[in-house]
Amino acid sequence: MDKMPKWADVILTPLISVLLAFAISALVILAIGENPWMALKTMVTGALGSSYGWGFTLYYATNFIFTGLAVMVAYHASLFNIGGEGQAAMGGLGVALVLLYLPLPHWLIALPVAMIGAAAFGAAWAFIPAWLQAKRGSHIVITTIMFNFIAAALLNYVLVNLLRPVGSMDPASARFPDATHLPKITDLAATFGMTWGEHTPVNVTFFIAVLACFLTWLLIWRTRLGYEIRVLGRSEPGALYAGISPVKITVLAMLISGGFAGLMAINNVMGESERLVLNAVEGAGFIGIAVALMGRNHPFGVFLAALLFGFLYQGGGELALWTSIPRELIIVIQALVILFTGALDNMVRMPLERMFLSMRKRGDA
Amino acid sequence: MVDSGRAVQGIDSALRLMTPLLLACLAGLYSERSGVFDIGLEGKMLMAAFSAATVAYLTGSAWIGLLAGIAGSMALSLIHGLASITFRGNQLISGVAINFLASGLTVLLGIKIFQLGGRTPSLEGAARFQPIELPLAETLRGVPVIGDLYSNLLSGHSILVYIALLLVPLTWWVLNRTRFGLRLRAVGENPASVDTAGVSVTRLRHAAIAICGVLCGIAGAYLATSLSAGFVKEMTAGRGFIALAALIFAKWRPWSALFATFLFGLLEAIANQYPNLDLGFITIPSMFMNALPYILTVIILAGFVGRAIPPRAGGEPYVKER
Amino acid sequence: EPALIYDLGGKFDKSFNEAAFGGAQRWVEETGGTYKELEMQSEAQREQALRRLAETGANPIVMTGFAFGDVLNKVAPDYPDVKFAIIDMVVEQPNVQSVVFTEEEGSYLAGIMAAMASESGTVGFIGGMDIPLIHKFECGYAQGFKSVKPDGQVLINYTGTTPAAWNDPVKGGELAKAQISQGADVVYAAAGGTGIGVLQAVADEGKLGIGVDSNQNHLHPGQMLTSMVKRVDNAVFDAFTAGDALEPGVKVMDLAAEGVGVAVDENNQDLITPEMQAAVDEAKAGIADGSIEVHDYMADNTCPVE
Amino acid sequence: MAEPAQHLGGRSATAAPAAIELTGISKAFGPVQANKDIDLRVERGTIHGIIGENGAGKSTLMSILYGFYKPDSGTIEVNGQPLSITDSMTAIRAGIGMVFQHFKLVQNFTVLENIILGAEDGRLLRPALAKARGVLRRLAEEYQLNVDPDERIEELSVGHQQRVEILKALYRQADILILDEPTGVLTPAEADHLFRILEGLKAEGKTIILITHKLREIMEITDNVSVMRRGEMVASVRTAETSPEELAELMVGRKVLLNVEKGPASPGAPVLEVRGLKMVDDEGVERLRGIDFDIRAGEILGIAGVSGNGQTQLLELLGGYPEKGSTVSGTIHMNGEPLDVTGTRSDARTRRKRGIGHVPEDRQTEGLIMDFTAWENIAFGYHDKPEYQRGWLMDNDAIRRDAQKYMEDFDCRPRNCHLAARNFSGGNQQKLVVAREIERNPDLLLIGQPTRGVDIGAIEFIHKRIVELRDAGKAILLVSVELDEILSLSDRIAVMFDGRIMGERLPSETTTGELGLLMAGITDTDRHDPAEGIPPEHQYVETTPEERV
Ligand SMILES: Nc1ncnc2c1ncn2[C@@H]1O[C@H](COP(=O)(O)OP(=O)(O)OP(=O)(O)O)[C@@H](O)[C@H]1O
Ligand SMILES: Nc1ncnc2c1ncn2[C@@H]1O[C@H](COP(=O)(O)OP(=O)(O)OP(=O)(O)O)[C@@H](O)[C@H]1O
Ligand SMILES: [Mg+2]
Ligand SMILES: [Mg+2]
Repeated sequence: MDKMPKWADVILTPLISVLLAFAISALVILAIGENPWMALKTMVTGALGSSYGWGFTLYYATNFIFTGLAVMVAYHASLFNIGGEGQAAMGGLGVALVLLYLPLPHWLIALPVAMIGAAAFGAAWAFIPAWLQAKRGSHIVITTIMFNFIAAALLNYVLVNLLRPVGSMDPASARFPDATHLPKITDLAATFGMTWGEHTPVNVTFFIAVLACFLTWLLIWRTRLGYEIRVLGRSEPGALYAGISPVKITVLAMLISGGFAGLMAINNVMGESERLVLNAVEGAGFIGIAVALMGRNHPFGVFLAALLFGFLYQGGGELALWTSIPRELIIVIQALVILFTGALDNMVRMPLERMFLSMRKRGDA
Repeated sequence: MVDSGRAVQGIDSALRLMTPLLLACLAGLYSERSGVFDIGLEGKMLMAAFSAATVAYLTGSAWIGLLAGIAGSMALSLIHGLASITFRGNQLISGVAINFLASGLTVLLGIKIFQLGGRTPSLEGAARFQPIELPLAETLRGVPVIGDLYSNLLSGHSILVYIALLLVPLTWWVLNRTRFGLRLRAVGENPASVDTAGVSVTRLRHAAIAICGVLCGIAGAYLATSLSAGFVKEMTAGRGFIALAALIFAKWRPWSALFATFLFGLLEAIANQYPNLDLGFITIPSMFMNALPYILTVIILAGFVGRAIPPRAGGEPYVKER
Repeated sequence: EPALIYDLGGKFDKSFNEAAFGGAQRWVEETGGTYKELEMQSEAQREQALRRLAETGANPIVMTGFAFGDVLNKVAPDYPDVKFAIIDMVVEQPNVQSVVFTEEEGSYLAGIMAAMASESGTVGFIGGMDIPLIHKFECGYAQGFKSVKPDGQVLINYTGTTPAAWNDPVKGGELAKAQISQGADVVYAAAGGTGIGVLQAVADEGKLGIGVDSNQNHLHPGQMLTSMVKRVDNAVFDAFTAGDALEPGVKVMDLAAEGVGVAVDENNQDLITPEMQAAVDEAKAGIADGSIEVHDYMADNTCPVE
Repeated sequence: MAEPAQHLGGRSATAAPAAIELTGISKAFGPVQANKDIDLRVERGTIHGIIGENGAGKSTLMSILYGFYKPDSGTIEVNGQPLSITDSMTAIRAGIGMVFQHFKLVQNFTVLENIILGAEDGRLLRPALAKARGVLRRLAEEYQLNVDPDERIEELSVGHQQRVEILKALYRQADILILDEPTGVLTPAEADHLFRILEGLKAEGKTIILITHKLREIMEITDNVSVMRRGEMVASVRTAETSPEELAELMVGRKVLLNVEKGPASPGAPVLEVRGLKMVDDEGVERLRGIDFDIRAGEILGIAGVSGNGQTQLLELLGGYPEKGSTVSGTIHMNGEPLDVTGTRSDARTRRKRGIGHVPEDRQTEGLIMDFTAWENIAFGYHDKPEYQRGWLMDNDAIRRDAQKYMEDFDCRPRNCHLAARNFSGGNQQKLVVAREIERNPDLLLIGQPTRGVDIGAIEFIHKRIVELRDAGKAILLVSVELDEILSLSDRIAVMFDGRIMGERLPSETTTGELGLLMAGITDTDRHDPAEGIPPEHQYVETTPEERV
């Protein structure tokens, strides 16, 4: 019954869209007087051309997977969680408190405990907007935006006044104990005698992120809770008819969402900086929105979109570091990719559909 | 503790701070009442701020700058319209993309033009909108109360502030008293009703989005050529999102938008005046005073504002044939 | 070939990154040499940037900002042959020069000038984010002010709690206006791009502003009392000039070393009365001989005059 | 309207030009061919019926005529003149008005605003509003089309909303009026009223095209009738020269039983006992004012009533989801055990566990999740059943197996459980819901408007299954605005008016006239009389509304 084969919709459309985005980006690069081919080469080799580049690409992707999943889960319940930024920041606080104040002898023990801390703090930060939405009808978009600002203020206060070691200029917590440092993938590779991605921040959290994608898929499409979340997202009267409590599901969905956003802290706070710094989230919460929407609210899509953004982030970083192209170019490229694959996708899809339809007609005839 | 002079100054400051919010909020109102969600207000304002400042600097005229600001914002509106109306794409994604685009392009172009790291040089004289004195402001200044209110508070703002304030009744009138307004509201509630009445849904929505572009353009120009004297990267600093919050807060109505944005402006002005609120037993640190407007917004929202029901067709592209 | 790494604020932050850039440019002009420069994009890149520069043979590598401290501690030992210089932070490694500025001293002088220029007895201070470094400025300023006008008042505001706090001239302007409405007639801005808005508003209102980091007196001639210059440019210039002979250890850029100071030029000399100049000179001498002790906020996270 | 030109091309010189002449209209939605090479001729001044199964393409054809969809091919002539209708404005200018199956009204606009939308003539609203008010008054007198011009649409009953749609068309001086399933949402009285209006319009020389699933209406009012099947026009005949049976066969392609075959009931023990049930909604309006009734095993209790008299609230309350913010009191017993009427254990999930199945009145927003696949919808409301769980996960295979089986049993077409619910026709959507609830074998089935908008083939089927369920000894509460349906399915009939049960009748001993009076709130003085005819086992304590207050 479909207008075109599924593979075309899933692969061809986004592919052409990305190509279009890059074509326009090339024009922008030309316009600012730089060489697009050289820029592309720098980006690709910088992000994907070596295990070193991959190490960074995957590190960023890990962040985006978590925030993307966060947005995605809420979106299935028809809740637009713009608060990933604040929730991830609070997740970082959770990680820092756990690692600084609990005696955790080994990373294998520290990891699950820190994960609980991260998820709990992220979820707690999502809880109030969720509860207000469910009980009082306060629009979750506003409250989550507000909670981003409030989280920033809280973190600013805690880091400057409570967690900062005396005499340190840096508004950051002390370093976490050595025992709690997560193994980098470099270290794992080394145990197998391989050299892979020396000095890159990607760490075991990446595997947790991949696992999270799979678990989220199970959650949304294979569990009762996921079913109920999706029902509520499609129709509130339907949920009531089926005996699903909108309050309960709204709160649960946001707790899971906030938990995922919080879990990002495992990667950037515990895995990379190994201490809590101000603005550790660096906008990953907002990129999560783009990742989830572009990933069509499917964990596999989120994974791919996160990789794409990881690539853009690292490739763009390389571009900014080693060429005279300003780092803002990469934001423009990101914007174009989001625009073409996410919002202008019909521009590509419609002619494709027509093409496949006429091909089928000819086949029938 | 709160003397009247300080109160006047607070409200005066609130007026200035609310103006970009109000303009952006009304911009969003037109767009969203027509059924097109717009989280790209921030980006459009930023783009407008940049183009207004750039052109004002190059021409030395704030008015030409304003036009350029409107043009810059309109260009992004056009993209939003193309994506979410013509090609029926996802309006939220398009908005996110526009925010990114503006954030990157402004700095990129700024560097290309001025080599100042994305800043524009400072604007002076006619390149900025200067405060204007309302008639009789000087004469009335001595008169108690009225003088305070009229001469100190109402008078002495840039022309754009008055434009923004006048846009509130104008918007109300357009929405409720004109053919365009009727159709605009209808297309946001049930586009099929407009379509079957023989009116083009697409054209109406494009028109609404264009108005949104104009208003965001004024908002951005106000930021860069009136409130401050030039463009600094990311200078909108989240005001587009606050305007969005105000829009929801105002339940998509113009007079309530005035109230909501004034409230936000006032809260910020108060936080500015009392950076460290000393309650006697405890001093609230600056971080929390800075976050006060946001905290109070949540409290007000939870306590006094009921469910906000968006325009029914909002966020959904109008598709006749699936 | 030396290298310079800017912190996240970027090269043109109207603050110390820009000052660092200025120093490097001066070095280029004077020596005709070339240098590498990098702008950070994310926290995770700090280590990447340091290592890549070190591996490509850059020497010395200068970085601006305390945020590099942690990473440098980790990276420096891996490249014993490379010299590093870090600004605003002490990193104790054999191949690292730590350049610290006594911002409190420079700000102290600015405070004296503000107090003497102020007719109302109330002056203002506007910082970007509420972080320790900015408190150093604030505290020195307040001490200088109180040393002249013990009963006067210093109004203090911080712009915000997100990185936007450094790039919000609109808010800066409003804060300045709020302080002015409370009587402030001299306002000191230590807030990066936000400061531009502060100084603009102060000039618009016909009051006096004090710039920071680089000499900002030219922004509003006649309306800028002075600028508290922090000679990051000198630090960078010196480091570049020293090349791989860069001396490790802590380098204190204080008043005596002309690391900090108040700028007087043709844009503001009309505002500087002889008494003011005398008071500043006296304070300078006092600080130099230890008879005046300017408290460093960082020593105990408190400020004696607040 | 310009007078049509009289040149008639090749047509017989005696015939006046047709109001509408469609030739070779085709329309495809992607791969779906909704209209295939359709010809249709509608004579001026007649009422022309169009019938066909769900999804036959009726609405599509009319939407093309109205300029809502663009045809892929074919030509349109209006009053003998070829016309290229590219948008609705062209159609309106040509004198065509259309009342859509799903109304195209702006819910939070007033009647007046809806009327003038698109016909404001002028940039400002004030003159248009004043003019419309006048025209409305005149139309109201002329056709008894009374509606309060300042009422908001969302406050109006569907019947009144439809009047607004008709007024919209008349306000635009429509000469040719298309009505797509207008009676689907009307009570018999309202439908009669509508037909009187249509007769009046016809008498004035206007042309009317009427789409309906009800053959009775076709026979009653139309002059000609066209039958569509699977996108094609299969027949066009004079109504006087055909019969319902013939039409039904043309439509479905097989013989259809137009009346329910049902043996006598053999009621058992009471399954549901409702006493003093009251409900006040969040605006303080009393929706149920003390309802008492019983339903026994093996009987169908039909509730008749004009919609908006509390039937919806009753069903939703029994189903476990009274309106948000409402307060409920009274008692309900299910198989002798009390059911919570408030609190967390009064929800729909608990009700289902207690053996209550529910086919809601509104299948599209409550009964189905339109974006879900058919198999996901088969588990809807039953997704927490143990047999659908496998450890922590749901056993989707088990659900799909059930779905496949139910769809076989209920002859849902297409027989593809992976298709989204929205891709099924209305009739088949309804079959999905009914299948899901009936196959669960509930002790009590609540069923609201089971056949609204469903074609006669599907109606026959659904009715048969309801009767089968009764014969299996289950209790059924049937709510419908279709008196025919109530009369032919129920074993007992209760009539609701204004939140009360006005009285009870046996179908064999009452008439539509009598029920109609009760539905209008007019009680007979001797209200206990009919009960004498009820066999003793059917009798229950009946109280008057006054006693219950
Ligand atoms: N907007 C649309 N987009 C895609 N397909 C559609 C659309 N509308 C109708 N269809 C398809 O066209 C076919 C004809 O639909 P149509 O609405 O004309 O049927 P109908 O005869 O009016 O049915 P009903 O009796 O249920 O009202 C349907 O089978 C459906 O699949
Ligand atoms: N937008 C659409 N996309 C796909 N199919 C559609 C669409 N709109 C309608 N249809 C299909 O067209 C047919 C008729 O649709 P229509 O809107 O007339 O509803 P219906 O079947 O009459 O239901 P109801 O009786 O509840 O109104 C159905 O098969 C329906 O599924
Ligand atoms: Mg139809
Ligand atoms: Mg139908």
